[in-house]
Amino acid sequence: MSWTTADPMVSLKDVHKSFGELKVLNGVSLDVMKGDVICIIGPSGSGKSTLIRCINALNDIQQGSILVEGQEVNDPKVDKLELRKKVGMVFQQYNLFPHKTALQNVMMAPVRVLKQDKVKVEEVARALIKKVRLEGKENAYPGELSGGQQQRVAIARSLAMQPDVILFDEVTAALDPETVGEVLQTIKDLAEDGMTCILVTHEMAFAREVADHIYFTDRGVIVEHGPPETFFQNAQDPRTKEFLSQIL
Amino acid sequence: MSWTTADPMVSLKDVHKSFGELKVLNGVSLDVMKGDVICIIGPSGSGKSTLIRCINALNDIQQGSILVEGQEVNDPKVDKLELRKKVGMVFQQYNLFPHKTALQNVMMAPVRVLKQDKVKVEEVARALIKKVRLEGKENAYPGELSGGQQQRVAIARSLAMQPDVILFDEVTAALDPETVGEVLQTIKDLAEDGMTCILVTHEMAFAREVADHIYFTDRGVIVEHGPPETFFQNAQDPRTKEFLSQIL
Amino acid sequence: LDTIKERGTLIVGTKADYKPYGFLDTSGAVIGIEPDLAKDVADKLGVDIEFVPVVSSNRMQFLEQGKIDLMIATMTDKPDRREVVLIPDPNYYSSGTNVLAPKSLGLKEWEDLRGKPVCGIQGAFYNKATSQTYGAEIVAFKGTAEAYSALKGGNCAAFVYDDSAIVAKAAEPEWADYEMPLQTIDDAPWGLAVALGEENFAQMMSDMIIEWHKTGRILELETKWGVTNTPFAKAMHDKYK
Amino acid sequence: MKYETDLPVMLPLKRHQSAPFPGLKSKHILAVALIAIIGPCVAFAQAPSGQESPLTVLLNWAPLLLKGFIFNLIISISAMAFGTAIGAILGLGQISLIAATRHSSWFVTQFFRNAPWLVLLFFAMFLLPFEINVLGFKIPFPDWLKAILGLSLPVMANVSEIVRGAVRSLPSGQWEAAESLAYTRMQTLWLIILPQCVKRMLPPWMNLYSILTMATVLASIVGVSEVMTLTGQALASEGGRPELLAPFYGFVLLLFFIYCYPIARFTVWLEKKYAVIN
Amino acid sequence: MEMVYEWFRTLYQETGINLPFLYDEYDRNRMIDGLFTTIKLSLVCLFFSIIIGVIGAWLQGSSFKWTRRFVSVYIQLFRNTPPLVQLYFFYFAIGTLLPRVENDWGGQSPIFGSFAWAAISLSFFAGAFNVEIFRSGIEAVPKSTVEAAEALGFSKLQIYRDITLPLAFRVVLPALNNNLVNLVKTTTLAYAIAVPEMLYEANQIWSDNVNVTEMMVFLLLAYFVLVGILVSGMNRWERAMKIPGYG
Ligand SMILES: Nc1ncnc2c1ncn2[C@@H]1O[C@H](COP(=O)(O)OP(=O)(O)OP(=O)(O)O)[C@@H](O)[C@H]1O
Ligand SMILES: Nc1ncnc2c1ncn2[C@@H]1O[C@H](COP(=O)(O)OP(=O)(O)OP(=O)(O)O)[C@@H](O)[C@H]1O
Ligand SMILES: [Mg+2]
Ligand SMILES: [Mg+2]
Repeated sequence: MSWTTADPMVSLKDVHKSFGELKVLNGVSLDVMKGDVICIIGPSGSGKSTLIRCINALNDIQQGSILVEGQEVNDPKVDKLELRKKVGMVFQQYNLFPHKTALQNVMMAPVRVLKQDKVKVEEVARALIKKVRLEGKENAYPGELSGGQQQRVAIARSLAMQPDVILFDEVTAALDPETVGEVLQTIKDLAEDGMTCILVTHEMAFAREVADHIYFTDRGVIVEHGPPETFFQNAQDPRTKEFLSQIL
Repeated sequence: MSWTTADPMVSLKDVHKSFGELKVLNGVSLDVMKGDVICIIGPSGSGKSTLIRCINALNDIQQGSILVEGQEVNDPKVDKLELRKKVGMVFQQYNLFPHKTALQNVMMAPVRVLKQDKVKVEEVARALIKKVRLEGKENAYPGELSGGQQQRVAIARSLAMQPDVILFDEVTAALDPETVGEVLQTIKDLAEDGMTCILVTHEMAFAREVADHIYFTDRGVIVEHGPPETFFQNAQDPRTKEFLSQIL
Repeated sequence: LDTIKERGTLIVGTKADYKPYGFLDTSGAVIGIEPDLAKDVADKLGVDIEFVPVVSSNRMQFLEQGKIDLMIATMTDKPDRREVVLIPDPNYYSSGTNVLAPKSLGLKEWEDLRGKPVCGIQGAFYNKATSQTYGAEIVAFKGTAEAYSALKGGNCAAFVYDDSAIVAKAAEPEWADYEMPLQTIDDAPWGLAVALGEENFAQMMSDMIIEWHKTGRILELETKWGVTNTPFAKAMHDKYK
Repeated sequence: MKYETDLPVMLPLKRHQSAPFPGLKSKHILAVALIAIIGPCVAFAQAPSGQESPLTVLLNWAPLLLKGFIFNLIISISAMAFGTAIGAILGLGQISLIAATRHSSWFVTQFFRNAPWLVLLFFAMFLLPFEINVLGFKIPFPDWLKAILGLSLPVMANVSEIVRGAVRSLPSGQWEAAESLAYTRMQTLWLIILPQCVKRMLPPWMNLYSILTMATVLASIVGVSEVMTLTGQALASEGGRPELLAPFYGFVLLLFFIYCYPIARFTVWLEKKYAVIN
Repeated sequence: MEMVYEWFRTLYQETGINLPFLYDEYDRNRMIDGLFTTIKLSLVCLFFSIIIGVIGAWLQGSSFKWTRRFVSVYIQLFRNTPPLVQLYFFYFAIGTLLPRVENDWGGQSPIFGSFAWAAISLSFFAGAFNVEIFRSGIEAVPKSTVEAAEALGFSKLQIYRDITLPLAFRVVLPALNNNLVNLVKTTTLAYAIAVPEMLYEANQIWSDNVNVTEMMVFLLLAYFVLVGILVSGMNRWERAMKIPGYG
């Protein structure tokens, strides 16, 4: 039973996860097809970050299954490195390597992890930096870049690994309002290029514009989901309604 | 030529001050009469703090004169301690003494510096703490108080020296929005009691309400000044206009 | 001398790390040949005795300072020292410089030491001679314990030291594989000393030393502390007999 | 304008607050003591028959060595007291307003901080007179006193730096607030600054004490009768038997460990405690 | 050069200030050897103590309880006992327990001489401090930065080598430099086991020439300069290692 592009790229089935006593995910199921852009929204502490981290095996799960390209993530035997080559991740706090320039940040993983040729990687990296509109900042250190610029370098760094799917965890939450736009634009470009994206975000307008499907989580379960139009206009569940009324 | 209460309490004439190469004050003149409340506003780096620190002789000046109750501040022969007994100061960062309780913070200077009787000072100090609405917090250490509470202790500490004029340097800038109000109320009470106050602030609404006169500084000069109504409604100088348009 | 009698105690400076001439017992008391000699002096004077451990670098200053009344501390009698302290004649003991070396090394002459590491004691006057004249590489330690360990540990080929101590050492069973193979050099007498100006005391000590030689006290003590009788002690005994 | 960063890595080093010595308890000290006893046992195996076992020999000497160790402690406490007193003055000199005082205090501090302890000890040993004349009285300068002086030199320099560092570490707002309340400089220093510094100075000061205690054995090199000297003399008295070295030096190590380890634990505890409050 | 030597000889004759290592060739060679030994010993110890620090910090972060314990015991033992006694213990006690090798003068000598033992002992001593220093640096590296590397597929070792260590290193540089300066000062202890370093040679010279005062002053100055050079070098290094945009 090998995976084909017709199967879901990422598929969660009845995922349970707790930190000690605290149950964070209580049976989450969702499917993401190739090229899909899905947004996960929900109140703080509802388990969004945990969900997304589980997909990248940064957290393990207690029950259920997570398949990425048909492969079980939570299997202790699975090659985590192989998995992570397929799945990119961008964090809220950018987490660039402060001792490396923007270019080096982008180049490092392909060179070190994928053992690709340095010259070729550099070419690709420069192209990516251009793509996130940071020409001229190649040799700047993260400390010399604004938050929005850092976040775009982080996105380029993820892209350099040529992942099949990218996870974004509230990537604009730590940014000042002026630079949020730049980063969202970059993500939008990606989505339009057909990249499979899973986004956790609080930017409702953006979610509405870019998402193919929206999931609303609360207390570790998916309360409601649907395409943006129906979701925002016809929310059924009272919790969703309340949340939307606060946010919008 | 002795000073009378009809003369300005604080009088600056053509004050110049630079830090090395950097010119921070370029000829500032202003007069403050007894009982006046004046507010100094202006963009960051325009020299507001420096101005106010010069009045308290925390910085020296290169040119011009600063008179407090008719006495030249910048004269090396002047008794700085005598001057500082007349001039109180409250800082943005409260600067309470962390190893002393609120009450001790207030009592210390009168007892140690003015050599007043401890019992009487304690009475006054308790009254002052009550005045800044902190009854019951007498024995709390600064670390146990919120920012707003600390700032009010700092004000009480200044008042305990019975100064003739108090300088406030952005005393609410480091506070969270909820506690700003408490501190502003305290200052308003003071102003209403007839205390001479020189305030640096970014709280326009407050300045409008409490000030007798408003000064706008930019790049080390006073660009414009006037009573609040005219100042806020009829600003003439383009820089003032721009600043007000951004802030309001 | 009067002050000693008045005080009722004789304060003597001796070595504390120089077995068998002066060393510690487990209670911290100083014992050995020299302390025994000092006790004789105290007995003669009819006073108590107190020992102050000294090292080569401070022993003469202690005497000058009046911190000790008498110094019997393996000090080689040298003219320049006689300028600083009063050394009564005759000498009570003597030793020269020699080396302790493993028998397997087969040393024959001092020249054989050239280029080899040789243990020594820091501050000993023969270090420079050994290294400059015979080309040995001196590895100097603070005390004898370290030097003996270094020798046994093979860190040096030989240990250059006072011959009398070496004789005693080589006699011990665990040092059976070691020998004192060379001709003793720099043989020089030891002098005990009192402070300058203490003529009476010095006179008394002269008499005591002659007495010690005459009665064979030195030889007796050598035997008591496990040293084979040295030629100097024998010669002096014969001389004064 | 600094960009927001969650990278404490680039901020000044904060004392790490994790468990200082993870999982190290008194039972581990016992294990250490055990090793010190195994040492002699290993040595015992080599001891030629007919001699006392190294363990017995060590036990015979132990009381004397302990006495010597107490002497080490006396030296350390005296040198600490002395060095702290002078060092505090020197440290205050370093923050003096008078440029000459400040610079000379700084120079003295740096000079003695850069010099190795052992060299300073030699320096005191050989260059101080054996006695000094004060008003016709001869005050003798015994070796142990010189050792104390020699060891208090580096202590002084380090205390000076500790004082300066602690004063510097206080926010300048404290000085300014006091100044604006008309405190004199002296009052500011004694009432406001120094009381706050004591807490900050305590951990590095105790650390220094620990280092000093361990440095007292250096006095053996210059012939003071402390524990290492006595150990050497004891070994000499036992005829320089090589198999005795491990147990004897092991014993000295153990003595110091038992004394210094609790101090280190306490220091870390203090550091943590104050780190939370401030 | 000769003129300088002569000048110092004259200085001695006329003022009694005796600096034999400046005019006497034998003493000069001794002093120069001493200086080089001090430098060599310092460099060797610097190198190994850093290696020990890096490995120790890594082991202390390991998931095996016993390696962590072992490292802790090592640190506490070496931190809380006098380095001089450690030196004696290594040189005399451990040294004699190790196997011997045949040497060129036909005897049996230990595999390690006094220099080697001084290097070993002092490296372990300074290393114990370095482990703690590196450990605190590693803890200062944000977990999220490590996670980012993990998410990029870096292996554990790669993360330690490429991310954690370089960052930790910069954080701890001031503390590390401080410790290394102390280490250089501590090399004087090697004197006690007759490593012919500067203090030892100076001692030999003053024993032979009875010029303690001059030698003492010279020694103090020499160390002042040596340590001063080291400190300024370290400061320069600190500045060079600073990442643009931070601190
Ligand atoms: N490593 C952890 N150990 C223990 N509890 C954790 C851990 N990580 C997260 N949690 C808890 O799990 C719950 C869900 O956290 P999560 O970060 O997934 O929420 P979130 O939906 O991303 O919230 P936010 O919008 O604030 O980022 C929270 O209550 C959180 O405190
Ligand atoms: N001690 C100092 N040394 C050198 N430059 C200084 C010093 N204090 C202030 N400056 C400089 O003087 C200028 C004016 O500073 P000042 O603090 O008076 O501005 P401000 O109007 O109070 O600004 P803000 O609103 O940000 O507090 C700034 O450019 C500042 O960098
Ligand atoms: Mg989250
Ligand atoms: Mg300001």
